[in-house]
Amino acid sequence: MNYLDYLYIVDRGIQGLGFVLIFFFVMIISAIIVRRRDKPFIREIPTYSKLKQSISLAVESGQRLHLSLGSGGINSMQGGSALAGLSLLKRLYRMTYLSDRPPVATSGEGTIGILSRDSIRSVYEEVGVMEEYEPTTGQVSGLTPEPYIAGTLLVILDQHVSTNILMGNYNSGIALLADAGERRGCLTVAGSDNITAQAVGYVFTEDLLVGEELFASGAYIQPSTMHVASLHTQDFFRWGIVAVILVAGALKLAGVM
Amino acid sequence: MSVFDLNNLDLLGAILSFGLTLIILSFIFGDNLLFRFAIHVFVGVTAGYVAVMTWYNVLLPEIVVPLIGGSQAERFYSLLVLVLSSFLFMKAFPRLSGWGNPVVAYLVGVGTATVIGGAVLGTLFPQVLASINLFDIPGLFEKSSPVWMQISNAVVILVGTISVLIFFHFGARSNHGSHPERAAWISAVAWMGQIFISITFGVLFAGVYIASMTAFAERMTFSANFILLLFRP
Amino acid sequence: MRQLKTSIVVAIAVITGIIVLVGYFIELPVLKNLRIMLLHFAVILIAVTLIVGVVNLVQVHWKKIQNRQSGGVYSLILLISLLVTIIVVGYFGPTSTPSLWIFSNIQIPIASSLIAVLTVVLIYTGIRLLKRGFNFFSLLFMVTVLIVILGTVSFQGFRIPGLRELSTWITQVPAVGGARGILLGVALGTIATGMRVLMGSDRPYGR
Amino acid sequence: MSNDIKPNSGTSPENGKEFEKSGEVQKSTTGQSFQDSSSDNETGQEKKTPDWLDDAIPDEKTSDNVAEKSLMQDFHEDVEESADDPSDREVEEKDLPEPVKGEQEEDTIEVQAGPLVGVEGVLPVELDPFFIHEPVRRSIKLQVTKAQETQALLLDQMIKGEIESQPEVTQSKAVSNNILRIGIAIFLLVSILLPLSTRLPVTITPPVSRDSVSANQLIESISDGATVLLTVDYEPGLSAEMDAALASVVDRMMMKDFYLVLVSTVPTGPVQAERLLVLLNQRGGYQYESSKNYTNLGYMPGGPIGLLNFAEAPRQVMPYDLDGNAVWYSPPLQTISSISDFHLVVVATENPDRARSWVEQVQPKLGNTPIIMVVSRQAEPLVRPYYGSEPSQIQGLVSGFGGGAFYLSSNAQAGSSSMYWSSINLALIAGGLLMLIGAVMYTGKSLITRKPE
Repeated sequence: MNYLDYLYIVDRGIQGLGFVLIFFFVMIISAIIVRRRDKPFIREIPTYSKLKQSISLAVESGQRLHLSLGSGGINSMQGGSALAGLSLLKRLYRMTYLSDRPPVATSGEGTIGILSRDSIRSVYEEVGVMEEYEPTTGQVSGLTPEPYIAGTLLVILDQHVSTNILMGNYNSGIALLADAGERRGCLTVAGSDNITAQAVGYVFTEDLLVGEELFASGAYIQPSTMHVASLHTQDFFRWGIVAVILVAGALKLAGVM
Repeated sequence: MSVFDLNNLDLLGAILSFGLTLIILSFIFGDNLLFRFAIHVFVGVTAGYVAVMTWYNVLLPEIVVPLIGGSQAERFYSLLVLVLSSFLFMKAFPRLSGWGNPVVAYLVGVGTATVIGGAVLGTLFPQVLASINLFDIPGLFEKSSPVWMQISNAVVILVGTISVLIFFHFGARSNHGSHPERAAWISAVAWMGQIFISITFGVLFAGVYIASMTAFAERMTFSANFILLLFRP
Repeated sequence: MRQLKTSIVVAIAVITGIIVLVGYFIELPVLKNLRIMLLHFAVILIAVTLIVGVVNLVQVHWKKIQNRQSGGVYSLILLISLLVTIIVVGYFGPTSTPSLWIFSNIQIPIASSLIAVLTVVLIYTGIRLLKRGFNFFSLLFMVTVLIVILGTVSFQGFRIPGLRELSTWITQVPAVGGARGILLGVALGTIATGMRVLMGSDRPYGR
Repeated sequence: MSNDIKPNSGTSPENGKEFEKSGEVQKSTTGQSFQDSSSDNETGQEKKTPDWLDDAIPDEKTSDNVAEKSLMQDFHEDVEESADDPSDREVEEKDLPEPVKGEQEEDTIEVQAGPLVGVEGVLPVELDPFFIHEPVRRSIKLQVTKAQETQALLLDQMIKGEIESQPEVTQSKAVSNNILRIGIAIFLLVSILLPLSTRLPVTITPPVSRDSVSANQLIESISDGATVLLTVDYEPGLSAEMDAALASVVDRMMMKDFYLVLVSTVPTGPVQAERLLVLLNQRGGYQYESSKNYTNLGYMPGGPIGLLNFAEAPRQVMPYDLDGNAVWYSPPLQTISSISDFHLVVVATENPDRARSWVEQVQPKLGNTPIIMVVSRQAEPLVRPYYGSEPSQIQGLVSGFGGGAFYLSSNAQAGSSSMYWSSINLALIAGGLLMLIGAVMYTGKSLITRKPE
């Protein structure tokens, strides 16, 4: 058993806690730095630009948007992708609450479903047009991934959707949603934390969020110091990991460790 | 075996199963009423299952049973859970929705901590170690395949891991108000990362294709056998 | 007042999160028991969210029926099948013969047939992938797909030498490298997202 | 009107000024724009730095540093639930430079009167009072911001939408696409039914994979009658593939008379597991009975939380089986107090996320207990990095239908894995062929039509 394994087994907990604490402090330092800067220095992700573009187009032409929040639960990071979708939902409604065809949001999990309804309702409250509020615009369309895909399929086919925004946790069934969108001739923008779904989405749309990109949604959809700071923190540890792998790997190859 | 050898329930099941298969497959030809019917049944039945499983596995043993026949402490705990659950239920009703937030916050807090811990100890540390140990020379000699091949494979895996990691790099610089862009050399490594991502996605897509083809073949052979069964004396 | 409410809700998320996280790494008996209790409560409450989901589903479809919206009939069908399932599975038990019958003859056929439809959809889009956007990466993607598929099948008299080995190599070497990179990236993203919640920056739990 | 529309154009970082203005002007308008960064409590993703951190960070607001304000705004807005609270609006307005206030009134009037009430972020025009204050860098080539590009494209698409006769085009397209789908389905159907009807043995037994052999050896190395945790974590959709793969493994375990403890994190998992055992009893002639040879603990909610909880305290988390019996006090399970007391853990799933949850939450608590993953082909590439690595997080990997078939051939058991082998192979090759044709066709086409740079 080599030194690294020894470390790995004996002090794993302490190492983990140390890592989390360092992550925390790096995040705060990044936040301070980001706040001093005049704008966020982050690369452009075309999918997010395309997303904004398609939303603007749909809003302008008065067509209906469908926002699918996936079947991830609020209690896991699978919900993280749904939360990215939720943050989008309220903005969509602020833009379209007076439209004849307000966006429709579907989710595959109880809490996310309720949060989506909360969000929609709050917009109507904000602008005092509660009579326009349709509770069915935020709906749970299935309670496990497969029925969710099936139920959402019908929403896409029924609601004369012009743009499909798939932002949540899916399985390979995401292909059926994208296909239903194509049958109805609508644009699909996809982002999922499930990597299989990403691979399937790859053949359907170029407007796809890959791997880690979905977790960056906060910084792109609604730029804020902490969101941008967390991206810089990820970068910091990304390079840390690369350095550790290269140096330790070289030492191993040289037989030092 | 002929259709007459089946008991009524099995026969009904086979007919139902065959019918539903055809109805769903009819979606290939296009959307239709029967397809919608089947999908709604599917969603309803699964929701029913979810409700019953939750009752049998959680609500009954964790809340109902302790409340009825549990010790003082057990009763207290299940009562506490019951109260928290009722707050959660309020989320379903817009007027009372706010009462559910503390419970949702609790779930989010616990869930977040769990996945952070898992990501650190379950993926980050072991996978970084795995990447380092690719070059464990003594280990390489223990394996059957030639060492040079193992080392070259290790290099490919390492290059893949690192280039894909760098592909996701978010930081960028913008010169004089132009679009923020990554340094040229990072973009070059990212390009290589994209090659590995395309390959990984390709393998994943092929996997999805093979898996779904298994389902297709199973449904087709089932239908064929059922039809043969009908015409068998 | 509202600010106070918000602060309390945030505090709940942050404190429970920190207790569970610290307990994850450090094996203090007191902390461990407290953490197990917190986790256990959470599990029960998550089960309750499933029921809330069912309630939500029923609400949506009940409204459709009430408002005589298009597709109201289907909503009725959904509610009936839900009710029947609850009665049958609830009465006889989840793993009883009637429950197995429903599962084997309704759920499995529909779910697998949907996957069967997916197969056709995958081939359909696979055919048109390079039509949609031809570039080096999509070509590489398609070549990989074909190699893996052809490397999987085994026919009498049909054997392209080295194809299976190539397919296995792609699956076990470059794909592993790529997947590991993605997994590490996703782990970083997960930790960052989680830290924002534990810092009270992201608040995915209502007002 | 142009200005209430404006915020949407501030989506790209280089538009520092628009970006900044977006935050400011929205406060005074009825609706919100896409880029709006106002409070968003219900939707969760609130752009708030924690209050304590906000205090800790030195405030460096400078009136001329425009885009900086935009980011800082996120801080301040979040501290006060700005958009919802009128008093906060006043505070915001006080901070605003004169020109913006002027703009705001205009905005408000425009918005309330204009036809696009509440509809924001469309067709912005670069009219920003902040441009007056700062010199604009000029270059020889035309400077077009991302926002302008976006909006130009938007306008272009809208005009196209007007002049083109879309419906006919899309309809004929849809028909031809449908025909293609149907063609594919028929082609697959024929290739699947061909070997079944002709009964020709078109396929050969696939070679044994090293993974399956090691999984097999692992099971062999465990003494008969061992207690095994078997997780059936797949949904009905892929049960054809997963049943085949798992049946071959469970079949082997039943031969060795293992006591199976069934659990699942999928609501339909317990039924799936029961169904599989019934199938194997019929096919393999076993007499596996509930509580005598196996116990079904049922469904475990909570995803990763549930798994972690179960890994740490299985007895407390799942005290009863599905029939309501307190199983942990019965002989086979008396000795199991923690998850590491099981002799083997077998996880069957089609979902890479679930597989990852098991590896992340449960595997670290397993100690020396080995874990075998039976996964669908669609999850294999994402599970493989955990397998065969050093330290190895998974000790056995049986992957999909093929894996099942390999597994069977490696332990000479005839099972459902080899049932549809011929049909599937032919269908796979048929589908692959179609994709190949498409690839070649469109590659050639694009190479021909591509203009030399």
